[in-house]
Amino acid sequence: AAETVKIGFLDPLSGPFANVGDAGYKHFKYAADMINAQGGDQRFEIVPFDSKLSVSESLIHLKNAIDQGIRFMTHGTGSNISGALIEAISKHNERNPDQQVLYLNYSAVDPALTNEGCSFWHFRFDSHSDMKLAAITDYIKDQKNIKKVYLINQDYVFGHAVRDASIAMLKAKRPDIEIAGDTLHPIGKVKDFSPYIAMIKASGADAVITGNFGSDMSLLVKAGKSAGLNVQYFTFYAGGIGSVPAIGEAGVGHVKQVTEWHNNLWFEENKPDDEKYFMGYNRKYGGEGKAPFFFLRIRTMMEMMDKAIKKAGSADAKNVAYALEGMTHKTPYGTVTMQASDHQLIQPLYISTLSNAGTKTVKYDVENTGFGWKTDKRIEADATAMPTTCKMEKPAR
Amino acid sequence: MLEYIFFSTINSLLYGMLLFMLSSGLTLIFSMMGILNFAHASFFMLGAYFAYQISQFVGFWPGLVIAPLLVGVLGALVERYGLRSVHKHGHVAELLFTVGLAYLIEEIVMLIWGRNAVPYQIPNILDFALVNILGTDLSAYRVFMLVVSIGMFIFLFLVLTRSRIGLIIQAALTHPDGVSTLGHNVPGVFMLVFGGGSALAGLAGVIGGNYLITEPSMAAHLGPIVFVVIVVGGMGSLTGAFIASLLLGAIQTFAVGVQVSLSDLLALFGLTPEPSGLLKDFLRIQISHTGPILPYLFMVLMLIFRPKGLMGKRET
Amino acid sequence: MSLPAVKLTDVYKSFGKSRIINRVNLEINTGERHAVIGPNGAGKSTLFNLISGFYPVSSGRIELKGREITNLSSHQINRRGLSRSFQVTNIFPKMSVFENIRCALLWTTGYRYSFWHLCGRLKRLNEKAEELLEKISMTERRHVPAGLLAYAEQRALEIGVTIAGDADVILLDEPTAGMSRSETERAVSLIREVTESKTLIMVEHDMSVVFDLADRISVLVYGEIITTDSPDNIRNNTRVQEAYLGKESA
Amino acid sequence: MLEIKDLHAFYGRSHILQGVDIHIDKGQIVSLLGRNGVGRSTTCKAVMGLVPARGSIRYQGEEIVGLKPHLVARKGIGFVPEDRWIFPGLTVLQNLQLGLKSRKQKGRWEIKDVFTMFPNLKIRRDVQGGLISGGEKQMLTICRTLMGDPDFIMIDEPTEGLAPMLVEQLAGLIKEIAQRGVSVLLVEQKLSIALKISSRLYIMGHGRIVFEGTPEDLKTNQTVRKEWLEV
Amino acid sequence: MKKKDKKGFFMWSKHGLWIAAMLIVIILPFFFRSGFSRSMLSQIGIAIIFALSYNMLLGQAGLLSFGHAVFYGLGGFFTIHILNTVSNGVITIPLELLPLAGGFGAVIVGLVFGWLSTERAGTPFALISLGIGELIAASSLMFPSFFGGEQGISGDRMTVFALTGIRFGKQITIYYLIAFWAFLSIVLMYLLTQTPLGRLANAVRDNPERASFIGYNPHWVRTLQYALAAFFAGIAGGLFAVNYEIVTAETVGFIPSGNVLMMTYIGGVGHFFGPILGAVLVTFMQLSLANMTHAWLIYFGLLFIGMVIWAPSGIAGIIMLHEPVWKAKLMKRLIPSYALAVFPALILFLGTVMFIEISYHLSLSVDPTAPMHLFGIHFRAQSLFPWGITVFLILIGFGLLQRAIKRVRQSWGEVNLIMKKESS
Ligand SMILES: Nc1ncnc2c1ncn2[C@@H]1O[C@H](COP(=O)(O)OP(=O)(O)OP(=O)(O)O)[C@@H](O)[C@H]1O
Ligand SMILES: Nc1ncnc2c1ncn2[C@@H]1O[C@H](COP(=O)(O)OP(=O)(O)OP(=O)(O)O)[C@@H](O)[C@H]1O
Ligand SMILES: [Mg+2]
Ligand SMILES: [Mg+2]
Repeated sequence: AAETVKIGFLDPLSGPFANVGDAGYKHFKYAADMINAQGGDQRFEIVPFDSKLSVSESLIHLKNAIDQGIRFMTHGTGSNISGALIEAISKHNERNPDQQVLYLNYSAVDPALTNEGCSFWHFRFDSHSDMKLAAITDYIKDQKNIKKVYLINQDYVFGHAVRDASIAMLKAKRPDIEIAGDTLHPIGKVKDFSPYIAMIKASGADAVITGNFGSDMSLLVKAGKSAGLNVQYFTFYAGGIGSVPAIGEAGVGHVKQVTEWHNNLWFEENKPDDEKYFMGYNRKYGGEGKAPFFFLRIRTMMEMMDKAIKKAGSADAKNVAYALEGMTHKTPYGTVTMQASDHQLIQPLYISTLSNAGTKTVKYDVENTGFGWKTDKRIEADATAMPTTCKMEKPAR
Repeated sequence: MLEYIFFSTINSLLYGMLLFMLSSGLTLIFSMMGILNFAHASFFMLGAYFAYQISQFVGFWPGLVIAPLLVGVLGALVERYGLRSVHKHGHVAELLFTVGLAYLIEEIVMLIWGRNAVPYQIPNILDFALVNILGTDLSAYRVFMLVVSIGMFIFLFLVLTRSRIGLIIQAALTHPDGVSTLGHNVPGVFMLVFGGGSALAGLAGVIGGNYLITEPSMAAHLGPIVFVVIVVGGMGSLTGAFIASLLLGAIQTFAVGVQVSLSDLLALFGLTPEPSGLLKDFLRIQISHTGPILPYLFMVLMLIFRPKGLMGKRET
Repeated sequence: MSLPAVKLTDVYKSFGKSRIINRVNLEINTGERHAVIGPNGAGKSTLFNLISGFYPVSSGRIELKGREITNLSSHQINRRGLSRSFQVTNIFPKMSVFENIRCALLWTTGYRYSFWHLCGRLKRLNEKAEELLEKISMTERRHVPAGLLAYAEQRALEIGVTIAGDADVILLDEPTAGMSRSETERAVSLIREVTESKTLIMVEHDMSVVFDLADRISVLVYGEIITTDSPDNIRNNTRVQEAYLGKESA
Repeated sequence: MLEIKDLHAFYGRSHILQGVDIHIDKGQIVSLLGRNGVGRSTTCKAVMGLVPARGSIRYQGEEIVGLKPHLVARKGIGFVPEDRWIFPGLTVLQNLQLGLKSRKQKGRWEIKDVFTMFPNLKIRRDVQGGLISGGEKQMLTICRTLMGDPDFIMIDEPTEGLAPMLVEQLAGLIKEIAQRGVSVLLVEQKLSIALKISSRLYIMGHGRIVFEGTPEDLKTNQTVRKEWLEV
Repeated sequence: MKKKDKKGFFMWSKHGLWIAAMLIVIILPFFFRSGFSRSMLSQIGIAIIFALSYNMLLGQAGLLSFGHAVFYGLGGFFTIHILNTVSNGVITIPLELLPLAGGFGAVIVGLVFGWLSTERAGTPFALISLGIGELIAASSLMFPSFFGGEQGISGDRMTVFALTGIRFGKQITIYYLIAFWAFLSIVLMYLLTQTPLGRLANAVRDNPERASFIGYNPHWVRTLQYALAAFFAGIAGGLFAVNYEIVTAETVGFIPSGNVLMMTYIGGVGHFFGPILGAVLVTFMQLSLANMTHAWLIYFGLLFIGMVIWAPSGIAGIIMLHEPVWKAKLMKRLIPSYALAVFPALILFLGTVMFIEISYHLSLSVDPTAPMHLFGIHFRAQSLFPWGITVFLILIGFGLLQRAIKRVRQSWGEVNLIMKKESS
């Protein structure tokens, strides 16, 4: 008989950030559908929980999930919640050895989670922000026309991390580059970025590195366009769900992102299988492309979980964790590895630029906007790996 | 440097007028009816979404007229069938009603237009650089926004000074029966004003929606700042709101350029403490980091030390 | 001679450009019942507002029982033993009659801002409140929220709240306005009773009440005291008749 | 001019007016007397449409029961409430201006007439209504209603809080109002004034009219006065 | 004599209520055994303290605050910092008493903010609280050493020694700790309403001007009341810290501030127990309604607006409306009309739920093309048929409800009449 493995999906499913959680949930469902459709006696079921982006509610829902016999939790939105989940799950597993739970992180990129804050019970399937930044600076290293870089970030931990790492990495990789400016601004409070644009303009920078997301990201680019600012934006989240429609034409040719996937990769690397996969998603869950496929890593994660449970021989959290450690997996775009030392997935990354879509080289657009991503550079998986400070306590097998 | 100051001045002016535009409808409603309308930003959002939808069919310009009218009618209906029955329970109840309304509008917007941002973009004819001064573009659309917000100011100014609507409502807040026995249709006037305020919010939405981002959370984003404007300006004073907008625009714009932190200041006096913990965070913060939250500080200080606001005639 | 209960020296008050109180000098003896009369808008209520600390004076000096109280805030003046009522009824509308009285007693009974005493357990306080209720004959209505009382009852409660703190100087501003004849008579006897051995200053337009109650009368016209005298002399004073009483009452 | 027939009014469950009949002719001053709480103010409010009422109120031949207050006012009925309803945030002048039904309205009274009648108001024209003295408020509320140029005016307890001299002046004003062709319904406590200026009197008791007649009738009728006016 | 008897009975019935409440609190976890429901109960306990403390401002002192969570959150942070200090062995405080750290920390901040913001009540106060709330929320991310940045500050309660010797690992133990503090706080807050300060808070709310003429400085009364409210909010925050072992910046933010306002208002500000009802209902709705439907915010918004329009005195207000009827033993006259109203109300409710769920399914669900199921029935949302039923239900429900409400009014009229006759 088929054995059902339940995965608890915890993310905002109502309220202003529901779009993010909603997209994640659909990806998981689709990935589960695809695995289940292959037959076999192992089936996945995704059980959604609404985190409402609140730590306390998330922790209550964690209990709720455990009550329902769920032993695998996945979550992506809100570093505050991921930190709390790691803590809570570690304590829970220690206090309740018979109900151990695994936390599968598909999107929270705070480097600490796989460094000083690492845990045996946590696996990250997204590259963390330092890795992404390393990719960006690797790219910048070869761009000789970039002479001055401006850093603009949100004034909180993630923004600080991006800023500090940018300074350090640029210094190491391109000592000749001048940091023309470095600004932090309160998160989500700026309505008009024109003053910041004026600063950037005055500094004479030709590139901007920003960890901004959401409206802080889109508004920045729009304000730049309206003042005729001509720079390259190196971003983490310009391709995030809903961002391209918000940025619109203002970003074309200026905005770059670092991701593990975008919807023209299959074309550039000639992987029609992948096209079939994500177009299937777009037809079923993507609302005719309005909320298209985005997270390749969710596919990767589900496939690796499938393998790991089979390998472990049971859906027991600890055994699955050991099975995941060090596992390699072939994705359409190369082999990825789950590092045993810190439970960080090592995967290839891409720098891409927002371009007009529908051309020969840029086949698909995103979210029906007419704009799509075009790869500038592929960074091989190995090159993205970073040293870790993780000292993991592992339970006895 | 000169260039920077020049542009910051222009930016602060433009930003100030944007703030004024966002808060003008609220100024009308708050100063006349005394209602802290938490749904104001929601009406603003509706204006943006309506304009987006209309522009899909007939283009931007008809939307500029139709969308605010629709929002105005909606506002009037809200007053007629909601607020009016709440009015007798006092300002707190009114305010809570608008809080609930804001919740509901956000959800309804998501139901209709989905959870993601809609691609509501600046119309093509206005999407060009009007002038290029010293290497920086001044986009035509920003100038257009400036013109409209000045128009709104003049319109409101005329309404407030040339009509007795303001007097009637102010009087009706204390003795509604007294006003009606003098022959004034109090409920009608309330409906008109609330509808008018909503329409102004809608207009701001049409114009601001594409300059900012039209998404379901835009209301929550803009909510508090509009209160700051009217409070700092002073209750019942349009000119106050106008000046406050410009002032807040200037504060925020110029703060961005001041990259001075407390520890820099101390260093000026030869002090270089190296504290840890909270104090370190405190010393680290530069004025430029705080720009967007300075208005709130300003508002709190204003309320504590000069509750009338800049130009207010009476206390809030 | 004992100190005057209230003494005003060269008191001026202006609102903007208009001078409302124009050099008022007034001494009110301890234990007397003093009425202030004058045409509408003469500044009687303003004078009360100055004495009770509701408005600051523009210049001049006010003393209460020999101690200066000029420009103290109203609660400070109240704590020194001066209490007032208002021309427009001014009570705690949502609280019961009993609570109104009890609250008014709290400061002088010494409980101040206490949050470690339970009102229900404070015997002395409750007894005092009961007594006072009895005095203003509202024991029956003790549980009624004050805002729902009939007009005359509210005025009585207003007086009750005013005298509750046991202040020895009491200011009443038109205590009988809006009352019918019979209610007025009842109110007068109440006032007479509760201000026994206290200093009373009152403003009133009802001449029968004034002549009935007052030991001395001051006439305030356009912010100036034109005369202070005994009721009989006031009645016959031609200037007063001209300025205030009119021919009929003369 | 005004004809009230079998008027009933309720506050919640309590039946305040239990069939009131009053009629007033053009240019007449009619007084409505009675003890505290018998329903005189309620009668005025019922006419104004401020309390829901049943029965018939015909004004110049037209049925006005159930009309909204502002429509009643626009028909030419003025009301001076006993609570005065001065708008505290507006200046004296603005209070007066609100009395005008439209900005351009011209009637029997103008603001400058008011200021000559009551010089106090002129001095205080820019002071907020909430700050002026009690007596000034009383003058203001009457004048504000006059600004609307009513053809029929109901004045509720106008002498409350007025100095004796002003009471006389007020009596004169009411007479003048009537002389300008405005009918007056005067609700008063002070019998002396009512007797002096009104052409007819009604006395109310327990929500009904218990006496109707001329001042002379009332002066001679001791029993009515005993039973319905004194305690 | 008679009077005394009555009072004695009253006292007993009052204490009886407290005792009954205590018993319920003790046995509740035996009925709710799952970790989820026990966590929910714990959260409800915290919410009750928080909501009651909020009502010390809104209900008792007439101060509408938009930033009460500042004290909730700060209380949490104080507690978790102390917890960590205790864990590190710098000081020793038993775990059971840690929430007090939150309370005392909050009281100090409360005195400062209270003094600054309560010079005037009404709108100025509301706006100052909004501003302070915004400021603290915005700066919480800028001061990572105290607020811990986005990650917040976490701790481990198991490392702190417990006075009672209990090991506070399992949720049930924490539940009882919270229940204890909640009970204590409820009693204390109730008693506070009976103190001179509590009474004066009411007086100042009703008429601050008059209060200053009976010797009180309204500003000071408000400040003290504000600080005391902050104290209890701080305790609630402290319990939060102990319960979740983590405190993040979101706890000082707008969402908990808004939530507590809603709880208190929905429960009813006019009665002491109102906020308790509100806290229970709203917390329950937020935690379990969200599991049933992702459209829960719509229901929540509708409920809230409905309450503001039709029941501004909250659930407690509705209940207390019936108190005199109950005492007069006249409930039986109301019940038939209520029973009659239940059916149309249900129909209307059903129709509304269908309307919302179908719209939601079509527009925001994971897979709009999939058949949807509601009340155990499966159907296709795209077809016209369910829409027809929905509209039909809403119209019928609405129409019938109108008539039923008329009936209810009528019976209320009769009841009032009888009560009036009896009293006079
Ligand atoms: N705050 C103020 N600002 C401006 N003018 C004021 C203020 N308060 C009072 N006045 C004016 O001062 C004058 C005196 O007012 P006050 O209330 O003292 O009169 P009063 O003698 O009590 O008269 P009444 O018998 O009519 O009550 C009035 O003309 C009033 O308009
Ligand atoms: N809003 C109200 N709700 C309930 N009862 C009311 C209300 N207003 C007045 N009443 C009652 O109606 C009755 C008549 O009131 P009304 O004001 O008409 O009396 P009045 O004859 O004008 O007396 P007064 O001398 O007090 O002005 C009184 O018994 C009063 O208690
Ligand atoms: Mg006076
Ligand atoms: Mg009356």
